[in-house]
Amino acid sequence: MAILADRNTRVLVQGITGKSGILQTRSLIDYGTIVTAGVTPGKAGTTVEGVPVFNSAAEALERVEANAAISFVPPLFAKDAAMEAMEAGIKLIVLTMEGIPNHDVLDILAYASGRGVRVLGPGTAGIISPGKCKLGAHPARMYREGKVGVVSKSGALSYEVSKTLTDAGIGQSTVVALGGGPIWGTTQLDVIKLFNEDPETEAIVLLGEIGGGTETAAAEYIAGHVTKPVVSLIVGRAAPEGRSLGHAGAIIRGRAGTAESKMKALEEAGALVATTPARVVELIRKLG
Amino acid sequence: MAILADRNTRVLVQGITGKSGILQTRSLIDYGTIVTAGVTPGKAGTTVEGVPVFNSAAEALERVEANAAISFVPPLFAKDAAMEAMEAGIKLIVLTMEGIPNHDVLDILAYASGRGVRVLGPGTAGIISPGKCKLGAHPARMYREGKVGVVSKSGALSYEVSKTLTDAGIGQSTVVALGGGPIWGTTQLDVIKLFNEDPETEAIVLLGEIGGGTETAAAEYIAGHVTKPVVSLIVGRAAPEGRSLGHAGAIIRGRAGTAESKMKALEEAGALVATTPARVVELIRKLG
Amino acid sequence: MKLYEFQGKALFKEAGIPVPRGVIVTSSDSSGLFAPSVVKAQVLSGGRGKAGGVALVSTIEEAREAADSILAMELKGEPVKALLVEEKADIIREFYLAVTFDGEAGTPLFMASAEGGMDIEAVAEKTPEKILKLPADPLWGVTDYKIRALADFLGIEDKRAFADLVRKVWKLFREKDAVLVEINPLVLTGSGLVALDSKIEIDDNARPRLKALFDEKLAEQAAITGAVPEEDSGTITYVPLEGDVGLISDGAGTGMLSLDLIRDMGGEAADFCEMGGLTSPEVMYAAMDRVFSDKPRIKSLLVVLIGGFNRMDEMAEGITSYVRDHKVSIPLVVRLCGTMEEEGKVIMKEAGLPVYDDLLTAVADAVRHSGEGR
Amino acid sequence: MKLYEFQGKALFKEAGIPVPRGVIVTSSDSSGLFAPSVVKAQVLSGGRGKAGGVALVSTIEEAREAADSILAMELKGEPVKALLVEEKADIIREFYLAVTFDGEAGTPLFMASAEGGMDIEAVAEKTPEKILKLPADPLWGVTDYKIRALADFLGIEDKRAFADLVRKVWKLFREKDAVLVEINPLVLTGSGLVALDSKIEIDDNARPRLKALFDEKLAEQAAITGAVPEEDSGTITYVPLEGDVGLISDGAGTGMLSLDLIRDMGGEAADFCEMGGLTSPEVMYAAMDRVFSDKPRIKSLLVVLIGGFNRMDEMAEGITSYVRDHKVSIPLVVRLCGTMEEEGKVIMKEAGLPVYDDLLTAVADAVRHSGEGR
Repeated sequence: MAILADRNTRVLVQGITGKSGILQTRSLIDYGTIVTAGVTPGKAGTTVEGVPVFNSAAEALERVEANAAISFVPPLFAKDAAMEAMEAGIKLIVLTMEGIPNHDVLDILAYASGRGVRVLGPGTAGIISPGKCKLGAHPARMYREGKVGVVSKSGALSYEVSKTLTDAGIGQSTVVALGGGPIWGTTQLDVIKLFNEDPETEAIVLLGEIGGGTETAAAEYIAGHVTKPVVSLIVGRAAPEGRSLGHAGAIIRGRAGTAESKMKALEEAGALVATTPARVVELIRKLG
Repeated sequence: MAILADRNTRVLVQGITGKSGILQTRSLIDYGTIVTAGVTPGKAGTTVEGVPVFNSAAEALERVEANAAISFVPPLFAKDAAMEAMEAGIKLIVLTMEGIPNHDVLDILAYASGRGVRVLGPGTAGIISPGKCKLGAHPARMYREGKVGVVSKSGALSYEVSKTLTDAGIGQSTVVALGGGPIWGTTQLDVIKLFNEDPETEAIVLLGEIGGGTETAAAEYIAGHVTKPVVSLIVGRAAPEGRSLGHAGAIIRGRAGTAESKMKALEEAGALVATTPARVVELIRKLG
Repeated sequence: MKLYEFQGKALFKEAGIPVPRGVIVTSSDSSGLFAPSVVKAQVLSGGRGKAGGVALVSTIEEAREAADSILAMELKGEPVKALLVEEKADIIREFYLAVTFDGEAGTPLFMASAEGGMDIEAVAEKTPEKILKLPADPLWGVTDYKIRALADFLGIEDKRAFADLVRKVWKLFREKDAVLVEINPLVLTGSGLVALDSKIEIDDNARPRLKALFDEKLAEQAAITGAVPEEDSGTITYVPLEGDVGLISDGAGTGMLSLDLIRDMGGEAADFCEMGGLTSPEVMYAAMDRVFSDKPRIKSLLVVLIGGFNRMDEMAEGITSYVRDHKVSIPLVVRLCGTMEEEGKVIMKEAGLPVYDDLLTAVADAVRHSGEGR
Repeated sequence: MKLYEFQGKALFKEAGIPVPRGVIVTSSDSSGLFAPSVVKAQVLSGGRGKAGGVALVSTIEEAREAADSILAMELKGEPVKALLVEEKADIIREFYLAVTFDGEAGTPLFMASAEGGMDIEAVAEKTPEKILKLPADPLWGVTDYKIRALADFLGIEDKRAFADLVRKVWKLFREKDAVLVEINPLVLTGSGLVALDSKIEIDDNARPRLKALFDEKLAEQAAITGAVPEEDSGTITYVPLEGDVGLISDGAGTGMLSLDLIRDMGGEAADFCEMGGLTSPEVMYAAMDRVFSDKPRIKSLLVVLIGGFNRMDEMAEGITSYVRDHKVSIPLVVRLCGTMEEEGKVIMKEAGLPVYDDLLTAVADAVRHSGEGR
């Protein structure tokens, strides 16, 4: 099974004829992801890496099957593209771009919530279910098929920890990056719920960072509902107080958002707490 | 069971302190409907027929339980009240008032569809599940508990036919009036699907009228999916062509919307076709 | 409220939607006439072009002749009282563009066709694939991808100008509570897109919140037709018919059923008068007044009442006070049941008026009385 | 882009939100000074009242003195360069009103409190029940029932004026791509509601579509601070720190992890510089330039790269061209892996630069080098 993306995923690439669109489409196809269509207005009839390009998502879905969209559309056009995909019937949208105006993100999420659409991102590295489907930036070589589910706000941190796991011979069921912006469509909690219900996932790695309260919300859920072992790594212990370090979410808001408070909440919820990727591997190993 | 309203229905009355609100609340309670709260902004703390009044739906739902709302709010304020009820978590809204601006109705339906809310009306006489719950104008004495489901756009026509059934000793599972406006939240088709799945309903009476295509859409569904007997009565056979007779939907648009074309479509779909309420009773009787 | 072409175009102009320069004239002597121009009858019904209500003129003499001849016309029963005289457009292509709503789906709806200028209903019937119907979310409205879809379907190249126009049409639709904004034809000229005609209908339900607009447009209409601006008629629907059995009901469904039954029993209704499901003694009174004023020669009056939200005591009050105030000499057949039925029956009885319980019997008696009265 | 109070108030005024009459002055000699008045430091940070940045003055002499003294201040590191001199308001009640968004819930959020004028963060911490947080749908915005809920919570009687103000605040929030519109305090005076302060932040992501607004406001800010208007900085986040290990990463998560590991290993980072997940040789080059310009005395530079969307060949190009163009004399510790890793390693090797695979080893070496350099 894996979560969110698997062998049944059929991908529509929005903004497929741009530089990132072409490069990433190549990388998805190389991995074995089934890309059925691309969309760039005005480019219907062309192909990118063998994938047919359509003028609109609606047009694409009349001709091919797709159940997920990944968007490389420039930030100011991202909202229109996302709504187009949702209206055409897509139920999973991966927004890779950073820099989408926040009000546009709010609009996208409102539109999505009314239509039962899951939005990942914006600014996300996406999803990889090793050996099954790659729907995002994850560098293929750093992953191998297995039973550990990984969720992270940061893409790079998810690569880093997955690479360490893979190097140690520990595979992943699915690795999900949520995106670095101040607003997210899918939260840590959402993904942890999915991992908890996924029969192929046996342990969960939660990668968090300072700022905000989503890891604490996840901790509350873990304490009450999660039956699988959870290993966590919260970064930003050495970050200066009250300074924004990239992710707008990573601003310390009172004591609640410090690395310490999150590690404490997770520990109390029964999660194992690591401070380095190597330690994450050790803790996973100890689980058996 | 019955459909839409039953013994588990807990009703919030919006606009409870107005003339219609008071009269209808009395009539619902007299029938045995469980009315848990009323809302009129600025009237919190008072009661109407023993029902506590709150300033807002959100306030009401913090204090009491309710899973359906019936609105007697004046037309220009109906949209705000409906959105308030939906945001507070109500999943069934009965809009009794006529004269709500059409754009407001469009807004209400868009808001509802994004939240999985069923809207009945506007301009509807509502629902009665005889012996269980009355959520609308239906005059109690004209109904008795039984196994015939009745759906009608017109309230008065639903009373008329139900009264004829009741006088003949034939009871109803639920009677639903959809409302007379040019836009409806719930269609004949929606209700027929519910009746088809309701174990307490053994036969369905579809009351239709000239104009529009909803009876024809229902006929298509009946042909393909409905396993229960359907008896239909389409009014407006004697109506002059191209003249609006009250319901804005009742304008003949091409041949598709004539009484004859609808009767034909229903007959071909396997429904029994009557031209008077008395004949409806005869046909139901013949079913056994 | 349906608007005349010139009224719709005033709204277009205000909204920034390009229209040809034009003037309204009400006589062929008007100094406003000019040539070359297009002289167009201002009527609320459609199909005026086929009926000769539009003339292309090259000289001022032709303009006067056309004005004279069109002002003498009656189009679908509507006498022509005003003309819109407009500059000719250098038409390259003609489109159809409208926004309305699909009541059965419950959503706003764009409609577009490259077969503009034609009878769009004929296009819809014969070649429905030539009309694009695009539902819209009421709040999100016209997103860029919908505009691209419309432009692609119409084969419009200047997408920017088209997008601007579509957004303005949508804004007008929403802000003026329109139930229809139709441009047929929308034309492409050497200087861009121009709305060559306008058909706008404003939702009467929105009258209380668009009072100034209604007042202005109804006053303009009254100035042209000479009729007094229509009052907000409330919930009563009145349609005059050809027969002699007067008919009043408190629901469209039972009204139509009664109409059918009258015919089935050999009678013919004089009217269709429906009061809506939540009425009052005053509305009942007004409904009787409406029927008797318009159809003083009816042979019987059938009143079909079945009260849900409306109260039978109030209906009986309305009927009895009308009878008290006017000399009603024809048979009154009142079927009355439902909410507050007992109270209503008492009031009727005190006034010496009969009440029926069964609809079929009531209809039969009304039809019988109409036969007797002949 | 954070706006100064006076800039926010200009937007309020434009939006029809009442503000006190006021003038901007940049010296105590200004003819704009008047009394009685309130003299307020214009700074982007908060808490200026407690720090003495606001003075109530009764005479023009007091106004000059206050201006002199406040213009000599530095508030949270920010030198005061301008003052807003405003009429005093006859305050009856003070409220807090803001609209922002809740990133974790993904919705706009209204916040209101009757404890206006106070340190709202202290209120939030100590008596959270005194703040009403009301989520809003981005498109539906402030429906009437939400306005009633806010007014009831605040105990405001003139609901009509309040509704008007809240709708204008919402419109400003949406149309100006604001991430925060805060009025603290919003005051009730004898003549109605007045925004006595303003805190507005505009979304930098919206800069391309609000170019005129950004240009105008940044030019105003530059005129006051004397600094050149900031260029759109792209995706680079740069935060100077106190240590001597320079740090650049292509992700905030790995950047923070590296920061933690540097400290764990006994070092201290000189900065936090994060390039975002989709960068280019130019961004890599600019990031190195940023660190070396701001921190010329660092002892080593740790570059942590793990490529997903970004390409390691491009990163290597950026690094090697920076090294080619500048004399980099300190140890460069580059951990590079991911997309186009081989190509990147070849480029680094050709330039004679070492590459690391393992993060812990890289951090350890960078910290060691910084120790050696001391």
